[in-house]
Amino acid sequence: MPPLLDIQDLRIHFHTRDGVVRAVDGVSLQVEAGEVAGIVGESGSGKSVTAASLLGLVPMPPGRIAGGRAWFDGTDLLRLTGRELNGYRGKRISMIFQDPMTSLNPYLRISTQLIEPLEIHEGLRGKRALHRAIDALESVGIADAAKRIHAYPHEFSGGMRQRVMIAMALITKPDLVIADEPTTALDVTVQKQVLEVMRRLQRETGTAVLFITHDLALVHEMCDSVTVMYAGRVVESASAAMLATGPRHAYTRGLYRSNPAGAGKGCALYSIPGSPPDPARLPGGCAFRERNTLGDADQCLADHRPELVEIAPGHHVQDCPGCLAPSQD
Amino acid sequence: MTRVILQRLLQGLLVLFVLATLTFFLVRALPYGPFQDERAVPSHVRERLEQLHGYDKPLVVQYAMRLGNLARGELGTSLKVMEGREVTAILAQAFPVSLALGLMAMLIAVPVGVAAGVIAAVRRNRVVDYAVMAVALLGICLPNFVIGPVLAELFGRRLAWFPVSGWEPRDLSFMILPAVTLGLGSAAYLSRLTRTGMVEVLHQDFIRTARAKGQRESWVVLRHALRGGLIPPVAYLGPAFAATVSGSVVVESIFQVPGIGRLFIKAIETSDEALIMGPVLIYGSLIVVANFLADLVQLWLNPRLRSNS
Amino acid sequence: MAGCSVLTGCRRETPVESANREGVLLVGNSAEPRALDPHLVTGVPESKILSSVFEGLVADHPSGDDVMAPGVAVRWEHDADMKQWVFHLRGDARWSDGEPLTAADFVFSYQRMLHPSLAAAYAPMLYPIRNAEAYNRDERGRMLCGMDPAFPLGWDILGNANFRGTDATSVASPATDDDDRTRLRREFAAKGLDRLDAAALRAILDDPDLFDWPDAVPAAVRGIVVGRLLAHAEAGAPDLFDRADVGVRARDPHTLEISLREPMPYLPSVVRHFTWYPVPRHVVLRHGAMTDRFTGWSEAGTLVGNGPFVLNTWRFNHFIEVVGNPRYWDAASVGLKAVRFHPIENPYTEARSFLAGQLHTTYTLPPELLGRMRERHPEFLKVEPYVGTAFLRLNVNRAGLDDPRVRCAISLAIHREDYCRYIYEGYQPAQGMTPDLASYRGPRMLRHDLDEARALLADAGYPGGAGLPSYAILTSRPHPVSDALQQTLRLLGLRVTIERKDWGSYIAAQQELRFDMAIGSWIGDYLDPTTFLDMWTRGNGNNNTGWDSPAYEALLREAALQPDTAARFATLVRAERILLEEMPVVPIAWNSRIYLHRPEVRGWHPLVLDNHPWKAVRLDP
Amino acid sequence: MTRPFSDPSVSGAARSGVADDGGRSLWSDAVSRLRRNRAAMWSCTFLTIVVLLCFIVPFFPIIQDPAVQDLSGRNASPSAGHWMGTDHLGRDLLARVLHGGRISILVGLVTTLVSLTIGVCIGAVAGYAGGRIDALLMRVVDVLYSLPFLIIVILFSALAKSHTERLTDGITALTGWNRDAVAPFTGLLPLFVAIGALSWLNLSRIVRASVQDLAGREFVEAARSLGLPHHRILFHHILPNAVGPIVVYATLTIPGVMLFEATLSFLGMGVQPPYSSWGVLIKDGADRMLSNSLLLVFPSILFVLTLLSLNFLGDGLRDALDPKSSRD
Repeated sequence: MPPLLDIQDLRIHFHTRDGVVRAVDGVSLQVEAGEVAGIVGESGSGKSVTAASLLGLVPMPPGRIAGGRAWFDGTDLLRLTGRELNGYRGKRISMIFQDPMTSLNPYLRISTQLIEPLEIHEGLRGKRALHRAIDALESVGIADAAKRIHAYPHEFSGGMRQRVMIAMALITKPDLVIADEPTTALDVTVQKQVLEVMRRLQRETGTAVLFITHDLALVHEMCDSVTVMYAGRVVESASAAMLATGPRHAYTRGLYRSNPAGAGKGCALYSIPGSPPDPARLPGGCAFRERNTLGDADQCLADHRPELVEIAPGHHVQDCPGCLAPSQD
Repeated sequence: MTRVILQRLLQGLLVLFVLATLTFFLVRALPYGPFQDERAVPSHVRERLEQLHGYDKPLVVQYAMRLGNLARGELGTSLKVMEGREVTAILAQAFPVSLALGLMAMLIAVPVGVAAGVIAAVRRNRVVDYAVMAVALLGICLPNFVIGPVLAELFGRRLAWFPVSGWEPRDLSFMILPAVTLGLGSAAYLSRLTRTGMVEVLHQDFIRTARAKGQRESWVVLRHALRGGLIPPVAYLGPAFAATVSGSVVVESIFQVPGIGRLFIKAIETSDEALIMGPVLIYGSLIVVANFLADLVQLWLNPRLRSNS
Repeated sequence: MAGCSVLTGCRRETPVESANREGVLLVGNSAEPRALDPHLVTGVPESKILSSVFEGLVADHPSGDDVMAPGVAVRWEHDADMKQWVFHLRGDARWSDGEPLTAADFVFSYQRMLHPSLAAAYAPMLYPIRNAEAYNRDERGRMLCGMDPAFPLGWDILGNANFRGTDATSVASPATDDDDRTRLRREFAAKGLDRLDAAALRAILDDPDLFDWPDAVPAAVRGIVVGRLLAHAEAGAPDLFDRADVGVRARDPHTLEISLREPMPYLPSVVRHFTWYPVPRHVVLRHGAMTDRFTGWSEAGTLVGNGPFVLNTWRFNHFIEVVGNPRYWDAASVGLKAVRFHPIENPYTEARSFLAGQLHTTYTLPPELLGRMRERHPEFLKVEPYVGTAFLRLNVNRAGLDDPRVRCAISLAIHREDYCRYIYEGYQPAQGMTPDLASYRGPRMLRHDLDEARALLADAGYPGGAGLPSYAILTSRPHPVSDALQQTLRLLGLRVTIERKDWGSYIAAQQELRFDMAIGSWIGDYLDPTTFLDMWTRGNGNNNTGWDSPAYEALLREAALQPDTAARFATLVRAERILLEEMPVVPIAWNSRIYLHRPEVRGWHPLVLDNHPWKAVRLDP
Repeated sequence: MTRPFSDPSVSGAARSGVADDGGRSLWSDAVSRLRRNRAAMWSCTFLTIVVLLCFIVPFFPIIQDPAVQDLSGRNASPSAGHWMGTDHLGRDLLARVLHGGRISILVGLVTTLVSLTIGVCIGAVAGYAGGRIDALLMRVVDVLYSLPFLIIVILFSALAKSHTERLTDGITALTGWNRDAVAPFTGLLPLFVAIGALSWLNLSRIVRASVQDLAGREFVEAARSLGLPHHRILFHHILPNAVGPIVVYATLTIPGVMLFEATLSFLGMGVQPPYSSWGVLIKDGADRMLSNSLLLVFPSILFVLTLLSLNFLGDGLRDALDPKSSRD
């Protein structure tokens, strides 16, 4: 059965005054129907741009699709016109954004914003649409939704607003929901509740989710498969379980090492030195060379870029010897 | 809500009081009295006139009498510009003209300004944007007493599309040139403010959310962005009306529009105190009302303000 | 407006074209009239409108300046020494509301105009009438005592008493007086007997010392004077019009007799001025007392007149429309259906409106546009001589300007032909103070000679202007003549600056002699040289030069007593010669009236007084 | 809060840029941004040229005396002798435009300074003090804000103008300078006072907003905890940070004030002869448009270009000093 979403060698470049920024530089990724696929990486690794480009939400200019395909249920999203893409947006694929405080229109009531997808895609109006919206609110756990639906966003807390975003995304029963760091802006306790709601609804509706985060713990909690991105490219991808037990790429291993939850009491915390390279001036060979302390930096490729290879069934990793070399200690 | 209205009413009265006092003493401080004339007015006649109009009483008494009359709504009689005529009668004929011109100017300025601003914001950094902004900048920098005569010369005399001066209440063609001259400055300001407001809003996250819902671009702009984008220009509506009202003083003299602006200038030249006081109070109350309306629209636009006001 | 809609913007019918069809004359009239009561206004724009709704004893002639056309009076005659005039009124004269117009209306009008409590600014225009001035200035002492033949003391002596009030500070007060008496004494002296109220008069009657009298007035006479004044005050200051025996009387409903204080052969020309128009007695009194100011009788809808037209609409600052008056005695010869006066102050806007087809005739034309109009639209341009002179007033009290030689040097330095070619475009170089009026030709004494001017200056002790202070030319609006004069006087070595003041301060500064030089002009009221010469007499409100010459005033008085016009003009020429030799005021140019005028307006001829009778005007495109 | 992804380049480049050549103060950062703004740079050069032309060149013989009249050479078209031709009195138009420019710019600058000082003080005190004082000051501003601005200024200048004579005498008596030196300034004083006294309203609101915002910041509490007196905190810590909006507003006030002076001159209430300003020249030009349109064209072009460049400079400064708010 072909995957629901099949991204092949996606390349998105931004033409700015400081030169061409290759934010997404050859990303391939598959999401099966009903699967929760995770994308993890530091900020600036291109994970959000990848997600946004699927729905054409990257402003062109300065952005430009430099190459690649994004097959979704048989059609390449990248080649659709604005009008055709609108048919998919909010109907077949919907998105949940990071900051609930700014993602809802402060000047419109919650009801209006919830009903809008129904108006656009199902031509529903008035009473019937309102009931669907109230049901959606109740499904995300908002008490006496019937009264509160007519309130304005500023009358809701951060957590409740994110629930509204979730309700809005699921109200048209899409096939795929892209969640771009949905809980990063929330404090921990509320984060738990929102993730709980997402997991419950995902199971009930069987919707595929593309979960984007920089928090490794979350990935393992939510996702079936994980793709690690660095400097606009995929460095490693595998099922969640495989990755947890045997990360091979130096960057992935570094991520796991620097996760505070994993470290025992009293021993020094490890963090990957330096910061990600400037996407406008990417190095020729392996992008992780300067920061590779867990592998063997000298062996990192310098002349050509490493490619993804399948070292085990369902487990791909960049074939850079330096990064694959085991750590000395 | 009523508390706000009451508070605004009080402030309005305070404004009118300040205006009345300021005008009274400023005019009285002018060195030449209203009773001088081109031909020498015999001294016994001037004494009689001063006695008749209470100019011989001490200043404070005159001021108190003046405030008393104003409180009762009597604006007094003009002493020079239209000697002996009740100011209320003069203004009754002149004020509707100025109001019509002012409203016509705003009717031209607001839609044109806002539309230009929205188009410029949507087509940001493209030819349309630069063109609109350049015209807007010109509109701000060109004084109305240059635009007026140029328009009059071009459209009035050469092309004879519109009359060059004068006024026919029911005939719109007389209003076009003065209203355009008067409204151009405000239209320019409004377009710049709308553009800034719209650009600001179009960058907000909820616009991206709206697009993610599959909403058509035109709806995204008009339904989602416009309400937020209008806040800066609406804040300017009050001062825009004030500028239009003040500007009418100049435009009315260029196009011979029989409004209170022209009356005001003539009254100043002859220190005709009652006829200065009338327009000043009218201008003042118009501006107080305009500011209040602008705030109401602001409240309607922005629910966040409504909840805590 | 008929014709295509505004949006398509195709060529619309201009107001002039539709007005031609309807027989309506569109007149640019400069300023919005302040009122339409002939007794309370002074401006030229008002006079234009008043001459359409009222008609005086004598009417203007469409083409002859000095032709006295019959008005309300069919004919008039005078006695040998031209002091007693009799006007025979038209039997069928009617007001526009049908009421008969009689001599009583004229007597009422002149009494109202002269009445002290009406405070009419233009009352002095009627001073030629016998005792008019005494009545207008409410000189009670003179009227109650001076004019009473049986009074024990002649006015020649009694008249020196302090009736009109003196400068309070100059009143000496004996040491013995306590504060109250000093204050009272000063107050009474400041007001003068004529203006004292009953209480003050009673106080003086009880304590004569409170008021200073000249010694020539015996105590008994003082008592009688104060007694009469007290009786008059206690009777509520009744009207003294009859007591003053003012020289105007209605012999019968259709015969008006006017007695003058001195012979005036040019009275018919003077009575054409709007201050001599009759006002409808019954309408004025219906709206209030005779002396109530601005009672609304002269508003649209209530104004009743006796002219060829009647007031129909008055929209402030927009237009005034007068329509034909069916009850006018000469209604048949009126060629227009209506006249519409547009108050357009800005001359450039007025020119633009005319060229855009919105006016038949304009009030004026900006000088800069004269050249262009001569090239482009000669058929519209009108340049006609006008009864006015532009001049430079000099303050003779100022150092340097007190010397006639310096003043004459200034006059010689001005090249009047150049000024008329570049600044006062269309005007005639002035050859004297009085322009050529009817048969009067003033002394031709003004010429340009820079060397003689410099010689005169040196002769006066200021070689090359050395020793003269710097002067300021006062002007009310930025007119190029002040810049030109600045440069001309600089050639003489005089340091001159320009000082512009707004209208009110400009007038006040001249009246209080707080200036060095001032740009000024004067428009004559009637067709006689005295309108230009009388003003330079001592104490005249429009003199403002601080100059006076007994010889000059003697000649004026002598001329006033000469019935024969030719002899009178000769005396006036001698008087003007003195004026131009002393040169307190430097005439620069004789006005021309420059305006735009459509050829289809007929019955409109050049007139020096520019008082075109509206009834003679026709429109045939 | 990460920046909306629409402009990813900024986060990467900016951070790395800062790291390598040591810290760059806010000012040098702003200046470099300003230098990149072509429109602002062109405006700067144009403004310096105009100021040089108006203030320095007239002292050199190449420009003729604006007061000299040549009645025969009236309304001459531009020629070698008169680059801009002559006006209706034969005076050299170029000289008059430059002299007029000097007064217009002078009026613009001085009046803006007057309104700046008043606006900044009242805004700062209101913003910093807060509470009743702030409420009171802002009510005053609201009341003044709804006055018919042009009307009051006309009254003010009519009054001040008629008393300048006494003022000039007073000053000459007091200081002993000769009258001709004092006259121009007292002549223009009513304009400075009239416009300046009423044009600080917007600025006071802007300053109040930024001071209020800054006053809430931690570094102010830190300063207060060190026991610094209020005025020191206000003028040494808060105001320098608020200088961004102030400078921006100042550059945008100058054109507004110059436009205002021109309107007053049009109504005959502004600059009085023998001094002239662009406003006076434009009015004369507009009146005489039928006979010689150049009288309107040249002063208008110079006046509008100056206003345009001031506006561009203002926008450029705002973008440079306050990048977040106006990224467009």
